[in-house]
Amino acid sequence: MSLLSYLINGISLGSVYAIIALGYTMVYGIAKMLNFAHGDVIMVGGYLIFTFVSTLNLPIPVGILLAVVLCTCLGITIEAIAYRPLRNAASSLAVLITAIGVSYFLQNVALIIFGANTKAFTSVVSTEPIKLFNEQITISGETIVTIISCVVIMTVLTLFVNKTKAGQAMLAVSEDKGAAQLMGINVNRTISLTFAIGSGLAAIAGMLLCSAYPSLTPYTGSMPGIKAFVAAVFGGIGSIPGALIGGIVLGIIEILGKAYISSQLADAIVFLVLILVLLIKPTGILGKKIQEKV
Amino acid sequence: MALLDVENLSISFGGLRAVDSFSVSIEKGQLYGLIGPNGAGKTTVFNLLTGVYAPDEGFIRLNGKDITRLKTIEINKEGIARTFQNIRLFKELSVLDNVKVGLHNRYKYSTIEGLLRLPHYFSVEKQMNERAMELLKVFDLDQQADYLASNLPYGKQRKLEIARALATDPILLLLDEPAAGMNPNETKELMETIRFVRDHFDMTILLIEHDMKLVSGICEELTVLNFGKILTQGKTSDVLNDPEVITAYLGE
Amino acid sequence: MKSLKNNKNLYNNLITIGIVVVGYILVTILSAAGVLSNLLQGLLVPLCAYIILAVSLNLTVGILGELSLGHAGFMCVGAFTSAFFSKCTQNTITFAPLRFLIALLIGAACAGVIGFLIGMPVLRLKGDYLAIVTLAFGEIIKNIVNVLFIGKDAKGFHFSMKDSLSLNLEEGGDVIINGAQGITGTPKDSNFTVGVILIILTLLIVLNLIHSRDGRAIMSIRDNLIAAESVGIHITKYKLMAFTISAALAGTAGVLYSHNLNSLMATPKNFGYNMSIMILVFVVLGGIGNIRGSVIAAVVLTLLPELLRGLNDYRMLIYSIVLIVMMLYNWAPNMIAFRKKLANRFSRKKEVA
Amino acid sequence: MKKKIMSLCLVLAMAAMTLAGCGGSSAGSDTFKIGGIGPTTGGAAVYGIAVRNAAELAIKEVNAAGGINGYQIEYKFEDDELDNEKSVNAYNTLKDWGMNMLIGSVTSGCCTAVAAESSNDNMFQLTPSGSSTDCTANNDNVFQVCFSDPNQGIGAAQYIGSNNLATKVAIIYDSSDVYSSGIYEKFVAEAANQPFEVVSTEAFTADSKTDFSVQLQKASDAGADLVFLPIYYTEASLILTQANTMGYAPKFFGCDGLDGILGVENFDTSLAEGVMLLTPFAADAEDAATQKFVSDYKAAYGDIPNQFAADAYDAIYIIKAAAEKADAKPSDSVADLGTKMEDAMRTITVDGLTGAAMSWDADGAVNKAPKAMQIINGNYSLIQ
Repeated sequence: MSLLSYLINGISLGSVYAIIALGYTMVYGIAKMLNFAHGDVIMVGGYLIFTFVSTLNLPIPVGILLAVVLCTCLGITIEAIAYRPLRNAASSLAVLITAIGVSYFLQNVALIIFGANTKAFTSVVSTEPIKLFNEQITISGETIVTIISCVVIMTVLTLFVNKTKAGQAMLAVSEDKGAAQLMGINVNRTISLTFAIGSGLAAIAGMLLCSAYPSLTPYTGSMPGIKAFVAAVFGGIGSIPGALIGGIVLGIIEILGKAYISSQLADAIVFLVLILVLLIKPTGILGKKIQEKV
Repeated sequence: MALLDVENLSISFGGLRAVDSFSVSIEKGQLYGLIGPNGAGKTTVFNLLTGVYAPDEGFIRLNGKDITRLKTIEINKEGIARTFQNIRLFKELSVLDNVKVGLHNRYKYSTIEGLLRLPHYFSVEKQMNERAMELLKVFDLDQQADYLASNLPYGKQRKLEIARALATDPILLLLDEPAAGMNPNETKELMETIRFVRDHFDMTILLIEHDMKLVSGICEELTVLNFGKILTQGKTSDVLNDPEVITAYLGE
Repeated sequence: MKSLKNNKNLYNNLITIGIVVVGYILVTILSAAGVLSNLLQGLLVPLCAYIILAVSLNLTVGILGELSLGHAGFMCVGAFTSAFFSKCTQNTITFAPLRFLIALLIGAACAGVIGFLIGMPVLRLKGDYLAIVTLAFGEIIKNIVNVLFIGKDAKGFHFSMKDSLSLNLEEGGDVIINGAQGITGTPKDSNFTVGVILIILTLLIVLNLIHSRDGRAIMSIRDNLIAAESVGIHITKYKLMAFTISAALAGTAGVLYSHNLNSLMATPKNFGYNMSIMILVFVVLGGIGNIRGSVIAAVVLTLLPELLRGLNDYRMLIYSIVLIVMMLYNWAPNMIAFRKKLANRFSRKKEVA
Repeated sequence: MKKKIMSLCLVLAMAAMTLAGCGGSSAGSDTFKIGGIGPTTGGAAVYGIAVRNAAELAIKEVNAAGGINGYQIEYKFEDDELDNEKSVNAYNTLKDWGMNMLIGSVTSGCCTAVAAESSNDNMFQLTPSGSSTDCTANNDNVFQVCFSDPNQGIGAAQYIGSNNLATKVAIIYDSSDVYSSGIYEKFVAEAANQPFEVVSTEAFTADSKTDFSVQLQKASDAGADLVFLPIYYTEASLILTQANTMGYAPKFFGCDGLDGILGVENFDTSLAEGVMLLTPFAADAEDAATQKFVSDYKAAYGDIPNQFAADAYDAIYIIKAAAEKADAKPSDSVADLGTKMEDAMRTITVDGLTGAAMSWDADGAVNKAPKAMQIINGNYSLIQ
């Protein structure tokens, strides 16, 4: 019975990682950059919803909508100011470092505006928890909503990428920027759009993260951000279903590791499994194999 | 005994038989050409010969020694060096250093000697420099020894690749489209150089080329590949007049 | 022609080392004159450690061309093994320089060995995947150090991965590594002079390596792996060599760092991925593969947050903005073109004048 | 080349700026310069900011009332980002500023690192909240306002035992945190002498502190009727929320780190109902001094002060008492001032927000009575 409940806990933690990983993988897949600031956009999303819903008492859907819109704008702005000028830089590391700078920037802005005190996020989820086996096992409403959101977002993203013109443009850009440009695709606009979607997703992820784990500080996003990045790599970075699988698997490993091996070494266990997976399958669970043509 | 003896070499990629029963025999000192339309599997043959891919079937013998399925590095040590269709230079290294990397396994001193700059380091480095400059001179690159490889004009980059391959002291040199992207003058010059290399270094050369002027100008024998299979093999003049070859090249 | 090029290398290396030496002399004079602020005096040894870290990471990132996000892990190994040694032998080896020298060798060797062991399986991964695996290893090292308990009593050493109680120490026993509380009371054996000597040593090792047969092999792998293999370069061997040396040097920095701090703990801040990324920032800002740039960037970026202390709450905010601006200034293609244009106009004017 | 020269100039300019910092040390001999160190950015910022603000508040009061021995106090607080090395940097910066006495560092590890430096200078150092014994051990110049970790661990175990609060106890602690693991160890050691059994000990780390379901599940499976939480309130608030979700309702017992849990903005305080904590300070205490402090603090900084703030507030008044006893003057050299203050500290008795009749032993640890608080009706109330 406890194994089952650990598994359920693992899935609920994993679903939060998954929803963050979706944003990561989306941006990585198309813009080919590790957006270290993604976790912090999530934190901003959390604060925005907190402000709209808990402080300004706006209706929840309005608050979420506003947060998504603002995060989208934030994402586009960050991309235009900090990342775009470095797109053709001599090393792809340059933009990685700038992303780190943006991450520090967002954390410190939040620190100045909202202060360091923890804020308790009120869950925006009102779904009743499901109780199984004589109430021995509870699946919280947040978990249910997070998993459903994950699947919905994954499906919509996959459809969007495969079926719409803008999505096809994204795929083209992800394959070969230069060729896409020659085909008449506006690369800048496509990457902007990618960041817009990624950041909008971040707002939703922030909402779900903070609903499931309701403590909000300026550093809320950074550790889940890193974990989600790990999850994205785990699943095969760039692959949308991979992000979902990677997130869930990571959550389950973390919980089971804590439960059956050692709660002190939980992080080491997660990372060790990641390393093993990558050594066996160097591009993650669903990652495409890259073979350089000689 | 032939210098290079290849028998029934085959490899498939995902069901597609990229090279099918490829056999060839090249004598020492020969200038041998491998031609065929795009996608015929020529470069794949090179990759099989140099251990980039392991063949599904077949044998490769160099000087009578079985080198099938050896690793690239080992094959290079056995004496096969190559150039690449899409130039692969060490772009951030100087022209001289590109050749010195080629000399890596021929001139040695230990890491410690290098780190501590012991006398042996200086004497070996000096020998390496001299040898590298010698090679560069052959290709008329000695004046640009200090340039970054990526700053060389295209034609010279191709030459540098040959120089680097020669630096490994091979007995068989594989050239993958050495004249690609060159103008007629450069090509002519290149032909001279290839001949010179063969004579001066006592080299056996197998080359892939599309430029028929070059092929007919320097190759003594040819193999024509089409769809992974050998279409025909033999003396250059015979092969080039073979109607089948002409069809393969020009289409129906 | 030939000798000219060698001279140029030599000249360049001498400048890099010269900058360090001049810096050392300047600081020593100022310190003797008593005009050096306490802050700067306190910063000197950590600064040396960061310079070594930046230079050593540049060996992996710039020379080998592989992204590593776990460099702080190697520093952590060096710091803890050497501090452990020094704490244990504090009363047996009383001659501090000798103790430090042995600690240094132990720290560097342990970090090197760990680097080698990690490098063996992971160096065949590429790009971002390698980065994430090195990050993972760094975090594993930090996590393990945090639950490591080693004590010593009359019976010898005791070891536990749970807590200090499970060490079952006898009366009078001493907990040397106390989990998250780390090692307290490491003798302060490092100083600025030692730090500068280690910097110069690091520079010599890295620069000599670059301009040697092995260095060329390493750089050829960076520039074109397939071509390097085709001319007989043993890829794994040279990747491992660069990675191991880089790890050992990071271990050296760790030794320097730990022997300057009384209380050594493995926090996310000093040995987590944050630090690894910080070192990477030094390398990228200073120029990938540019050893001198690493030295300068390490100095600038270590001093910057300290100098911004006057800004109080806005300190880290300003720091992040400066970081972004510096990155754009140094790396954006448009910016570079603009600077070139400006420089051209400037120099032309000078010519006219 | 030009770029390199430019960056070189930049380095030199920066070095020069750092140098320039050292001018004013001898000038202000008519004021006491008190420095503070703690994390005001980064994950532990909440504690550093609380200390910074409360000490500032106390200093303003002291200055308004005529200062110490007739001398006004100047105050400067430096950020250490919760990093031992940065904490030492902060200490050196404050020395350049001309600091006479130090309040800090706020956290144990940083405090220990700084203490090693300050003991060389014999700088008087009073840490409001650095609770590890390493802070004070072998450092004559360092004193604590808060209880030391062993004190808290032992105290908590004894309190639970002597009041028969539970028979089966589970512990959830932060194995990557000095404070938490320090209390945990002493608690477990003392638990052997107490009439309860520790049935489950689970840890978490700084990198995995969002999900506590496993730790709670294990405590629940082991049948623990009390969960001991020697951790900070941010994580504790998550633990309480998650325990509630899974329908697990044991008693929760914590130490001073739990204080502040009711101050979490928007926190559903009903979740914390019945939580007990061993802390010397409660913002809701009825006494006039606490109420004045809380309302002043709130007016000035907008938050309800936590125990860190109270410790820091007390620290200033302790310094005042010791300095008056020692007849300290700003013109004393740092080392002389240190000696004077240290002697005085071992003789004085101070009443403060965090304890009545606080006195200090030879090691520098404080003697004061712990207070047990319970959260009842959304407020801290003193029990016993």
